[in-house]
Amino acid sequence: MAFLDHVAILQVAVPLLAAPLCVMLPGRHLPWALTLAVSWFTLVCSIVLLAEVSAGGSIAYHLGNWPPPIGIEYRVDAINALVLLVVSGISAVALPYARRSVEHEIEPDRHGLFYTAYLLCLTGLLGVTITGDAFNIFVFLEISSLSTYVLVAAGARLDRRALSAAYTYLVLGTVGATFFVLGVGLLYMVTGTLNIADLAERLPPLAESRVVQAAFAFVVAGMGLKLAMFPLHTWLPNAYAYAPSLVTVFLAATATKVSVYVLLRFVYTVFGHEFAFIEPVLAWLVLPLAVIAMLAGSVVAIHQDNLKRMFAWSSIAQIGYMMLGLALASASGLTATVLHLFNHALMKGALFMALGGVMLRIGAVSLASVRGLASEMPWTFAALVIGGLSLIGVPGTVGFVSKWYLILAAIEKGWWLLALLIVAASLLAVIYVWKLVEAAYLQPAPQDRERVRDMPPDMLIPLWVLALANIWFGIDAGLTTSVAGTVVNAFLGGGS
Amino acid sequence: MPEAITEHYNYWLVIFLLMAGLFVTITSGNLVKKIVGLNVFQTAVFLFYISLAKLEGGTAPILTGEPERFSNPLPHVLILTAIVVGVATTALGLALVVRIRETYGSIEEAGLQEADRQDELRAAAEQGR
Amino acid sequence: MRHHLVLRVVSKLLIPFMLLFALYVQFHGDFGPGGGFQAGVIFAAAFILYALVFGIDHAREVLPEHVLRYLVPAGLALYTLTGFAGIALGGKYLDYDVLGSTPTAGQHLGILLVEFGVGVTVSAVMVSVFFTFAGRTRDVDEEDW
Amino acid sequence: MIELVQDIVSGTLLLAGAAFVLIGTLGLLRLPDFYARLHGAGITDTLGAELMLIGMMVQAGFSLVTVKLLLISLFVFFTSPTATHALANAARVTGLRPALVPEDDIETMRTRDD
Amino acid sequence: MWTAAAIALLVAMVMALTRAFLGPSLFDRVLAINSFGTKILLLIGVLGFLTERPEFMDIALLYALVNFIGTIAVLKFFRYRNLGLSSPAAARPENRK
Amino acid sequence: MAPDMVTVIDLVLLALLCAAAVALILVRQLFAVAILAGAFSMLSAGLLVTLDAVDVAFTEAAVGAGVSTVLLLGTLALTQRRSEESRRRGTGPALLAVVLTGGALVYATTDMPGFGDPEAPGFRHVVPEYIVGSETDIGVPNIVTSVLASYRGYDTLGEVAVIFTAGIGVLLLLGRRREDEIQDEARRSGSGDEG
Repeated sequence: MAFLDHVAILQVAVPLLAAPLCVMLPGRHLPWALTLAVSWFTLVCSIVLLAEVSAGGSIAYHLGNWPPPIGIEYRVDAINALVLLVVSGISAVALPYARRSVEHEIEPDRHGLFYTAYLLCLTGLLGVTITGDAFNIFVFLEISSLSTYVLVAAGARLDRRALSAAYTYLVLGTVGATFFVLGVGLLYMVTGTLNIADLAERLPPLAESRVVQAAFAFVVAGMGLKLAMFPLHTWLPNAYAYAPSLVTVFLAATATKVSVYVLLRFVYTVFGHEFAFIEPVLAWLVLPLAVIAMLAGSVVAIHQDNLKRMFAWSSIAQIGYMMLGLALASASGLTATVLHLFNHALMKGALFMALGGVMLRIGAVSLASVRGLASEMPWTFAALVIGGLSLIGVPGTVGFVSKWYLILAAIEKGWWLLALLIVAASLLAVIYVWKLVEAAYLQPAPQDRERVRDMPPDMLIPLWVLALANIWFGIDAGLTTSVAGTVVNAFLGGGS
Repeated sequence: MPEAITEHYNYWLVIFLLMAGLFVTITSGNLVKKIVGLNVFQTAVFLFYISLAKLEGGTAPILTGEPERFSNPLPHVLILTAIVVGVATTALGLALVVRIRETYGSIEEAGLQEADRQDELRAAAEQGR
Repeated sequence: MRHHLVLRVVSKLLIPFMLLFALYVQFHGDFGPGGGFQAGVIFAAAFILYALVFGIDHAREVLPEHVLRYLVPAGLALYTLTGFAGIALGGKYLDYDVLGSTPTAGQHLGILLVEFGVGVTVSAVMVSVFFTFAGRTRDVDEEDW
Repeated sequence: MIELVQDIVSGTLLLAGAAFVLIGTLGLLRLPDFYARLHGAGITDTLGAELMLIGMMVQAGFSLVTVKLLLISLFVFFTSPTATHALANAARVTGLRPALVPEDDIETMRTRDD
Repeated sequence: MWTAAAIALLVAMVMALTRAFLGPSLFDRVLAINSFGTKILLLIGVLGFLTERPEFMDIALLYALVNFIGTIAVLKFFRYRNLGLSSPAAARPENRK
Repeated sequence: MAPDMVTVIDLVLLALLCAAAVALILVRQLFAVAILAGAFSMLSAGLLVTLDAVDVAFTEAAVGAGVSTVLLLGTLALTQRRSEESRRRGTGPALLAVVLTGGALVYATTDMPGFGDPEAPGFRHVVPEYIVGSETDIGVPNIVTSVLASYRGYDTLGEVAVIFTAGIGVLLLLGRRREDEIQDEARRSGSGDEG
């Protein structure tokens, strides 16, 4: 069997096969090793896929050999190849890091189950990203969501609030998914198809239909819940704050990105942003909400004491940036969204990894508890600072690139105020990152805390891989912008 | 107008059901009841799908040899999948409720929020030392 | 439920029929309503009834947890592997045509395997979920009642 | 001819069953307390249901459907009374008091049984 | 004929559901729901004949077999406040685990 | 005559479902909630039969009668029976969200194909191929089975994965632990609570 012919399906089917195997594995190390191997395998797959589609073409894979509208099809183009790369890449980097962190945070006899849930989450996210079928998105979204609830709840060993966070997430996530299904059902009702490409072909004549309008509303609301779009974000801060470190790293870097991707896919491929009713929705609803998210998320983040929560709120603000780019519906705006999707994964991955290390060493991640810690864990905090700078958008980091495009998009439209607001939100980020830096570098360590060592190398290396990626892709943005360019062309050029 | 009623009565009742389910999910203060509300909400969506699959004068999509008009089998398949997802969510949600009851001693949302707030305060106090 | 003679007798009578019915649903799904999922649930329901009437410890003896631990993933693994079999035999993932000598025979075999996988995982999950819920006791707080 | 007889017989059975179901459920709704309502439910579950099922069997003639109906009626015949019995038992053990029986009589019932 | 039977069943279902809602005791609710299950079973049977697809009897058969479980679970729940144990003695803390 | 009766049954069952849903809003006792959920499931199974979705009805019946109620009761046994039903918080925004949802759907109904309309796109596109293909390609009389297991077999694979996830999740959350683990946790939470 030719590997290349089947990469698209192997990408999802291999982790899916690994999940049941993982439950049967005894001990703590074997499940981890299997998960690690599978993650790297998916990374290889997504690199192959990205290489194949980066020329601008797309790969289709017909499951069960049924032609598309009849069967389910996998379709990979530049945007989902990029998201696949983000998901599998973060997973591949996070897993070497995971071993110690999970050993510290999860009961020893639950590791097999924990890694199984993790594999299922990975499968779900990859499956959502790669599929070309609207209902299949729902199924895999639920695989990833259910496993996410479990993974978040696994943090209850250290803090019981993980349970209530997981519960809230479960209720809101299920409402979101059900809205999404309802939207897909409405679309099916008027088109008779579930295939995304087929939908895109059959929808334009129906643009006036109220059913299509309602379908759009439900898809946006459903995905809005899943991606924590302001004001549907209430589940996110606690879920990220009390989940085990590995889970926070993985989720913060990937889960919301996949939902953003689905929204992009629906707004730009399925509906097409030229639909008469979509433009006002983007301009008058999504855009203001995105701006509020940007500012409010940052302001709330400033007032947080728990660092994981601080960065969780900052995630809400960052999702605001992505939604802003989406709502601007211009070439530079979309470029910014696509870039930020990639870049935010890098920064949040690095930041939460560093915090996971702090958690491992001192068992808490509050501002007060990290006082003076930078001298004891220099490498960890150096990476943390790089991530923070990237979050602010300092030139030379990835954060700068995406914000640059965003501001460009605002100026192109002549909306100077919006550009100013983007800058203002970045300045707010300076405040909370500074609070962290001040505590870690400038304040003395509390007397009663024992001195700790820096993170072990197997955790530091993944952290620094991400931190350096933040700088690398900030200086040489060629690869990401070229992919983003292809995406934007596909969305805005051929989207009619 | 009567035309519109006879054509869509089914959908309207389903919509009412959906609203009732969503209302219970959002407003109920009890965690178990919230899950039941979620179930009602999902069932309404399932019924919506099945309603759109119904064909006037059609029968269940099982071939019997004679040519017949069948209701649309595709939504049936989708909803089979969705029901399974619903059951899975319910089971997981209830398991979470049990754990919450064991750790918090309450299954009321208000009690939970109160406990979370207490946790927060205690954590803050601990840091302030 | 030691004193419920009637209940025990009727349950003993009923359970074999439920299991039979589950098998019927599992393999008759091609012709009538039903299939792997429904069969799995009915099978699990029979087990749940057994556990309810005769106590969960007895039920655990019939279907020990370490067996369940393998049954839960086995069905899913069977399903995925059926998919891979399609690739191995030169088709696409989940392509049943290549499984048999003729496409229709392949389809039949594929559907049979897949439905069986669904049935196994569903029944094992349902039973183990019930065991987990029912096997967990808590101190009975009188004021809650 | 046979069909006519079939129709008449099954129709009669069905309607009789339906009448019993109605009466029984009316009892379930209107009777004063749980123990009295048990009787109403009993009529529905056994007499009403069985008659209706037999009516259906007559209608179906000799086929797989009849076999299934026969099984259904068998199961209903066994499970419904069992469930009702178990329920009544549980109610009594839990101490649910009949509305129409004086307090003293219940006490004597208790002491005699336990 | 089928129509009359169906109407009778629907009316009976309304009454049973009312009882289930009104209670007052929990046993009333369980009783009502148990008999409600029987009515649904009969209705599905009648529907099969009404639409001339009597092979849907499988669903009725399923209800005949499975409906019982809910009631037993309720009962067990009441007597022992637990679904798993076989006797109340086992619920005492010292006998657990 | 006969189809009309089916319509009547359909309407009555739907009305009963709505009544049950309203009852669910009103009822405070958790046990009654569980019972109503059972009734709800049975009603929807009956409704699904009238809508020709026998496979779905079968599933709903099996799940509702066999598993859901038992699970719900199991949860109540482990938690508590009576809902204290705290003061309803934020009914205003909730009502707004619910009305918006309902409003969007009612708005959409005005452009929907009629109920049972054979001209609806669902019957014109893709599905005819399933109906023919089920006989010629697959040879399975139950079209739902052939779509479920073959045409859209991949969705079903996802479905099994979902149920598997739930099983794993429940085990991870509630699974029995070895004795030393429980003690370990007790020590941990004990020190955490006093701090």
